[in-house]
Amino acid sequence: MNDIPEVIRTIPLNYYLFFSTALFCIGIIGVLTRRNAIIIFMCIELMLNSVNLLLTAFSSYRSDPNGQIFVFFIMAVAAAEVAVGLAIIVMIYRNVRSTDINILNKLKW
Amino acid sequence: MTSIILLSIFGILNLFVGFMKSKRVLMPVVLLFLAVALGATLLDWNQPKSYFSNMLSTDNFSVGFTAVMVLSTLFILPFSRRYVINENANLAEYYSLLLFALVGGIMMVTYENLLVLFLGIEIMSISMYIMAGSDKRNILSNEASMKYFLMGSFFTGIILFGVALLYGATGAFYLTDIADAAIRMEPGTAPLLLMGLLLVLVGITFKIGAAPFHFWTPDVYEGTPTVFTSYMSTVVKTAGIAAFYKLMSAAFGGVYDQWFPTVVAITVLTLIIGNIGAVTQTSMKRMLAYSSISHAGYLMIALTSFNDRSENAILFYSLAYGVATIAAFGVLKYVADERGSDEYTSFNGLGKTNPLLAFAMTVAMLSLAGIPLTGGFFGKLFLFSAALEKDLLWLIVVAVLMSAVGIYYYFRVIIAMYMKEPAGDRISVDPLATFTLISLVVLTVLMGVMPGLFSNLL
Amino acid sequence: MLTALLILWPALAALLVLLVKGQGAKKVAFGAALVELVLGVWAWINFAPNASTQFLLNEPWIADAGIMFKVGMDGISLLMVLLTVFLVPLIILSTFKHNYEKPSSFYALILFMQTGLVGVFTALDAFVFYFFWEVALIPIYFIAGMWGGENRVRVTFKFFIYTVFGSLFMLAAFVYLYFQTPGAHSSEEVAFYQLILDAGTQSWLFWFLFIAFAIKMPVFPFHTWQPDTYSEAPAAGTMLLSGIMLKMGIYGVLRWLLPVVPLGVSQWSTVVMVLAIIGIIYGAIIAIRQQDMKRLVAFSSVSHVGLIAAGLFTLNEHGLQGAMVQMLSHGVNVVGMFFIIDIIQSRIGTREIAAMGGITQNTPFLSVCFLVLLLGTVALPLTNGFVGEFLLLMGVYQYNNWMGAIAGLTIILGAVYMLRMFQRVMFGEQNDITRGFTDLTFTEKAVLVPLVVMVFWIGLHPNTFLSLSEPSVLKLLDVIKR
Amino acid sequence: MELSLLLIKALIILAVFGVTLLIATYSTYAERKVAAFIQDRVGPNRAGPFGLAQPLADAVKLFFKEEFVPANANKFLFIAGPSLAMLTACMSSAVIPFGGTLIIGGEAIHLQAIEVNIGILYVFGIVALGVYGIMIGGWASNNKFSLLGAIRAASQNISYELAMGMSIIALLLVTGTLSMRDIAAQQGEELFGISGMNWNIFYQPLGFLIFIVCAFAETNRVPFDLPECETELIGGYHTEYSSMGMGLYLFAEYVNIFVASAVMSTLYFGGYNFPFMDQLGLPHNVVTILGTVVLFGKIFFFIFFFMWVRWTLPRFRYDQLMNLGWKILIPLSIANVILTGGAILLKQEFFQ
Amino acid sequence: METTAPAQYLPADYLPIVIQFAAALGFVVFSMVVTHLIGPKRKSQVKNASWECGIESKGDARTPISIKYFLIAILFVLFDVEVIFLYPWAVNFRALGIDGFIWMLLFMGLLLTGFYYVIRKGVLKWE
Repeated sequence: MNDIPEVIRTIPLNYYLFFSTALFCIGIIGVLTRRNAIIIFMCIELMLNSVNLLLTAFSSYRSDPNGQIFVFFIMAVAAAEVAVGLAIIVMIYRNVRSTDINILNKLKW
Repeated sequence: MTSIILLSIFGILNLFVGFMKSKRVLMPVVLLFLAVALGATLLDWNQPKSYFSNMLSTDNFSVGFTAVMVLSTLFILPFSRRYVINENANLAEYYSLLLFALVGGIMMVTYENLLVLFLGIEIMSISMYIMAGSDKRNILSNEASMKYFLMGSFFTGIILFGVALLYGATGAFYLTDIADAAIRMEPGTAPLLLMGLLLVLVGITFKIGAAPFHFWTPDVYEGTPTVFTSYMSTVVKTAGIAAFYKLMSAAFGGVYDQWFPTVVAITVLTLIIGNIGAVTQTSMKRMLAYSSISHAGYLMIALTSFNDRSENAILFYSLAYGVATIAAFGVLKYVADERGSDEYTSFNGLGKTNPLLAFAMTVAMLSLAGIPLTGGFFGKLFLFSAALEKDLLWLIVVAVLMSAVGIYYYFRVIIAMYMKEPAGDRISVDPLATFTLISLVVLTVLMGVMPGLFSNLL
Repeated sequence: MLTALLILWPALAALLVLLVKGQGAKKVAFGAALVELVLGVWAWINFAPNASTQFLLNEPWIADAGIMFKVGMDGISLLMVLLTVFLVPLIILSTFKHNYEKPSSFYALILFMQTGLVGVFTALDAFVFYFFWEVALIPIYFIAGMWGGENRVRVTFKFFIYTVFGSLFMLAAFVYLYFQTPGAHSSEEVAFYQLILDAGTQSWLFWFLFIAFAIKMPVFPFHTWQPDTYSEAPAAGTMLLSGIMLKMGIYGVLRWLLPVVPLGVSQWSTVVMVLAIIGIIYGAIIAIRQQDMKRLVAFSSVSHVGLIAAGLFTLNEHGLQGAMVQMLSHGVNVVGMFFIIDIIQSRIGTREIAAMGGITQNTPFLSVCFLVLLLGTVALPLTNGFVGEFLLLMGVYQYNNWMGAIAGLTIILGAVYMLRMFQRVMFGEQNDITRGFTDLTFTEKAVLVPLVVMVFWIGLHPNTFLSLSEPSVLKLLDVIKR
Repeated sequence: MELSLLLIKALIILAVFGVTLLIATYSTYAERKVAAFIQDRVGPNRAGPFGLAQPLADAVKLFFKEEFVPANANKFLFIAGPSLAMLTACMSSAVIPFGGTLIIGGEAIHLQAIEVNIGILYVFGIVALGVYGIMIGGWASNNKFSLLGAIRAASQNISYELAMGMSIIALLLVTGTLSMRDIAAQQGEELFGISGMNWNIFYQPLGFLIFIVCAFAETNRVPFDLPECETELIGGYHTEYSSMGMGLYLFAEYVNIFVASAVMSTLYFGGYNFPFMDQLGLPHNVVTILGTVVLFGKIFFFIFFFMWVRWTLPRFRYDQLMNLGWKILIPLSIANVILTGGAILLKQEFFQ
Repeated sequence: METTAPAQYLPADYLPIVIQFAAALGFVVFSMVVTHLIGPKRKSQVKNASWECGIESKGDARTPISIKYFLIAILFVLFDVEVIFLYPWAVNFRALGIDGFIWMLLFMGLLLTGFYYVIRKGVLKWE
C-alpha cells in the first residue's frame, strides 16, 4: 500500500491544487448566486468535498496519513451538518412551503 | 479535559433524564451538571497536561476560558424557566445541546491541533444552528436558523480550505509544527501558508461575528429565542475569540507582522460597524446584536496588541462582557415576553414597575458601556493598556470614540427605564432568575471594584 | 484609615438608605451625612498644617499591574473634602420640603455621589482618581435624569455624553502616562510627577487631560451642557453639580494637569487663559439677558469658574490660593443661591424673574440671607467672594496686565446681573403670585444660616482655610516649576 | 496496462455482462415456473419447448409497446428513472470473482472482470445508488401512488442498508480485507482437514442471516415489496410506466437478485470453492472450471430461494418492516460485530 | 495477511469499470431508444392523465409527506457515516488488538446510546 502515493504523484500536485480550488470556487459562486436553500447547501457540500480532495492529495504527496484522517472527520461532521441542515430546510418548508431563501426576508439583513 | 468528558456524558444523560414525566427536574439537574463540570475544570488549575498525543492540552489559558464559559452557561440557564413550564418544548434536548455546544467551546480553547479546533467549532456551531431554530413554529426563528446554518457551514468550508492549505504548506495540523514552519516561511510554500492563514482568519472572523462578516449577527440574534441568543453572544463568542487568540499566538505568533495589518483593519472596521450600527436600532435585541459585534472588536484589540497582557485582558473582558450580556438578555427576555416586543419602548418605566430588573439592566448597560464601578470598565482599561503598550495610540483613539458612541445607545435603555412612563404592569420574575440577576449584578460590581481578583489569572 | 472611612461611609449609608421605605429615607440620609461631617471635622482637627499627605491608605488594588488603592489628604484635598462634607448635609436638608418619588433611591444616590466626590478629592493614584471621577458621575446622571424637569432626558444625556467623552480622553492619557513610568509601571501621583516627557508628548497629553477637566468645570467653549443641565436638574442635583462636582474639574487641573505636564501647560496656558477670560465675559453677558433665575445663576457660574480657571493657569501662588478659596466660596454661594431659587420656585411655581416682585415685604429673613449670599457672589469686601476674587485677579494681573484688567470686569458685570435680579425679584410691587409668600421654615433656616455664617467666616478670616492649603500649594508650585 | 490485457478484460467484462443479462432474463421465466410449481400449475409452456422462449417473447412485447409519459410528469426524470435503475444494477456484477485462475500458456487469468481492492465497498456503493432510480421514477411520475411507493422504497432501502453494512463489518473482522478476490481465496483454505471448506458461513451464521434479510429488502422482494405492493399502491413507483421503462425496472430487479445471490455466495458460501477441491488431485484448470460451475450452482440456489420465499411468505406491514429493520436487525448486527470481535480477540489471546 | 491482490493499483486498473459502465449504458440507451422508435404513439388527454384508481386524479402529487420519512433519512445519514468509521477499523482489526476493540466498544456504546435515545423518542414508531 505504500506505493500508492507514488502512483498518485505521477500527476503533479498543482493539478490537484488547481482542481480543488476550482471546485471550491464553484461552490462559493453557487452559494453566493443561487437562491434555493437546497442548492446552496449542495454547493457548500461541494466546497467541503474539494477540501477533502485537497487534503487527500497533500496527504498522499507527503506520505502522511494525518491529512486523510482529517478527511474522515470532515466527512463525519459534514454528515451531522447535513442532518441538521436538512432538518432545518424541512422545518422551513413546512412553514412557508418553499425553500427559496428570498422568502426569508422577515429579518432585515 | 475532564470537563469535556464530563459534559459530554452529562449531555447524553440529560437526554434520558428528559424522558421523565416532569420537566421540572431538568433545570436543577443541568445546573448540578454544570456545577460539577465547573469544579472539575477548576481542578486542572495550574496543572498543565496534554491528552491524545498532544492534540488537546489543558493549561491555565484553557481552564480560565472554560471556567468562563461554564459559568456563563450556569447563569444563562435560570432564564429558560419559561420553557420548563411549556411541557411540549423539547427541553431536555435543548439543554443537552447547550451542554454539547459547551463541549465544543471547550475544545476550541484546549486544542493543540487544527483537527480539534475544527471539531470544536463544528460541535458548537451545529448545536447552535438547532438552537437558533428551536422555536419551530416561529418563522423568524426558522429564518435565523437557516441563515445561521447556511452562512455558518459556508464559512466552515472556508476555514477548512484554509486548514487544507496550511496542511499543504506545513505538513502538519499541530500548532507547534505550524509555528515552526511559519517562522521558516520557505518561499515555495509561503503563498499557500499565507492564503491558508487568510482563509482561516476569515472563517473565524465570521464565527466571532466581526466585520466584514458580521452581517448575519443581527438577523440571527433577533430571530433566535432570547435564551439562546444570550448563549450565542457570550459562550460562543468567548470560545471564538479564545480560539482565535490561541491560533494567532501559538501558530502564527512568529509572523505577527504578516497578519497584523489585516487583523487591525478588521478590528477597526468591526468597532465602527458595530457601534454605528447599534445606534440606529429600535429593537433592543438587535441593538445587543450590534453591541456584540462591537465587543468582538474590542476583544480583537487585545489580539492586535498581542503581548503578555493580551491573554489576561481577553479573559477579563470576556467574563465582564459575558456577565453583563447575560443580565441584559435575561431582563430583555422577561420584558419582551411580558410586553410582547423587544423594542426600546417596551422598557419604558421599568424602573417604576420592576426596580430590580431595571437596576440589573442598568448595571449591565453601564458595564457594557465601560463605565467605572463595573467590570466592563476594567475590561476596556486592560484591553486599551495592552494596546497602548504596543503604541497603538490611533487604535485606542478610535476605540475610545466608539466607546463614546456606545454610551449613546446603551443609555437609551436606561433612559427608557427610568425617565419614561411605564409601558405595562409589573412583570413577575421567578425567584431563581431574581437570584441569578442579583448574582450577575454583584459579580459585575465586584469586578468593577476589585478587579485585582480577576485580572491576573493567567 | 480615616480617609477610607470618609470614602466608604457614604456608600454604606447609601445601601442603608436603600432599605428604608418611604420618606423616612431623607432623615436617615441626613443623619448619615452628619456623621460624615463629623468625620470630616475630625480629620480637620487632626490635620497637621504642613505639605505632607496625611491619613494615607495604600492597599494593593490591581496588584499585578502595580496599581494601588492609594488615598490620602494634603491641605488641598482636605479643603475640598471639608467643602463636600459641609455641603452634602445641607443639600439633603434642603430637600426636606420636597416629597420625591422613590425617596430611598434619591437619597442613596446623593450619598453614593458623596463617596465618589470624596474619592476624587483624596485619590493619589490616577486610576483611583478616574474610578471615582466616573463613580461621581453616575448618581448625578440618575438624579438629574429621574427627578428633573421637562427636558431632563435629552439634557442629562447630553451632559453625560459630554463628560464621559471627555473623561475617556483623560483615561487614555493616564494609561499612556502609566506606561511611561519606569520599571514595573505605576500610576501613582508621585510617579506621574516624576516623569520627564518631551514637549511634544506633553502637548497632546495636555489636551487629552484638559478636555476632561474643562468639560467638567466647564470652561468656554465646553460649557454648552451646563446651563441646560442646571436648569433641568432638581434643586438638589443642581446644588451638587454646581457646588461640588464642578470643583472636581478644577481640582483635577490642580492635581493631575499642572504638575504632570508642566511643559504642556506652559505651551498652552495662554490659549487656556484666553478661553477662560472669554468665558468670564461671555457668561456674564449671557447671564444679564436671562429671564430664568436658575439659568441666570448657571451662567454666572460659568463666569466665575472662568475666573478660577484663569487663576489656575497663572501658576503663581496668588492664583492658586485664590482658586482654592474661591472654590470654597463659590460652593457656598452657589448652593445658597440655588436653594433660594428652589424656595421661591416651590412657593410660587415659577422661576421667571419677570413674574415676581416684592417678595421682601413678607420675608425679612429670606431677604437677608439672599442678600448676604448675593453680595458674597458679587465679591463685596468682607464676604467670601471678595477674598477669592481679589487673589485671583491679582494672580491674573501678575500673569498679564491686560488679562487682569479684562477679568476684572467680572466684578462689575456680576454686580449688574445679580443686583438687577435681586431688585426685580425682591423689591418692587407685590403681585398676585408673590402676595402669599411666606417666610422661611425652620429647616430652610437650618440650611441657610450655616451658609451665611460661612460667607462671613471666609470673608472675615480666610486664613482659617488659606493656611490649610498654603503649604500644599507651594509644594505643588515647586513640582510644577521643577 | 497493455492493450491485450485490456482486451482480455473487456472480453471478460462483456462475458460477465452477457451472463448477467441472460440469467436475469431467465430468472423471469424461472420465477413463473417456480410459481407454477408451488401453486401446482404448469406455467409458461407455449413459446418454445417448455416455454423457454417466453422471456424473449416478453422482451419483444415490451419493445413494441407504446412508450407513454404522463402529461404532468417531469419528462427527463421520468425516462432517467428506469435507466438509472438498470444502469446501477448492471454495474455491480463486475467485481465478483466467478472463478479462480485459468492458466493458459503460463499466463494466469483471473475469472473476474475487475479486481478492485475495495470490492465490497464498490458493490455496496453501486447498490445504494439503485434507490435513486426508483426514487426518481416515482417522483417524476407525479402520481401519488408512485410517490408513496418511491418514498417507501427509499426509506426501506436506507433502513436495511445500515444493518447490511454492519453485518458486512462483522465479516470484515473475520476476513480482514475488502477485496472480493481475497475473501473468495481465503475460503479455499482448509477447515477440519477439508480443503475449500473454510466458508464464512461457519463463522458468521448470524451475519449471514442478517445479510440475506437485508438483501431481500434491498431488492424489494417479497416479503419486503411494499414499494410496489399492488393491493395498496397499484404498482407503486412504476404505476405510470409502460413499455421498456417498465421493462427496465422489472429487469433491474432480477439483475439485482442475481447480484445479491452472487455476493452472498461469494462472501459467505465459499464462492467458487467447493469441498475437497485440492484433495481430488485434478489439474488446476479443471478445478477452476469446476469451481465456476459450483459457484453458479450456489447462485442458482439463492435465486431459487428468492422465488421460493416470494411464493411462500405474505407481505409485511409497513410498521413491521421498519421495526424489523431498525429495532431488531440493527441491534442484532451490532451485537454480532461485538461478539465477532470479542471472539477473534479471545482466539488471538488464548489459542495462538 | 497473505494477499493475492496486486500490491500496487494503477489508475488504469480501474479502467475496466469504465468499460463496464459503457456496456451498461449502451444497453440501457439501446433499449430505450429502440422502444421509443418502434413503439406506437397515440396521445390523448385522458390517457396522459396520471392514473390513480381509475378515477380522476386531484391536485398535484408534489405534496408534503409524513415527517417520519425525513427523520428516517436523517437518521440514516448519521448512522451510515458512523458505520463508515467501522470499516477501516474492521479491516485493521487484528493489528489494533484489544485497545482498538475497547475504543470501538466505546464508540459503539455511544452509537447505541444514540440509537436507544432515538427509539425512546418515538422516532421509529409507525402508527
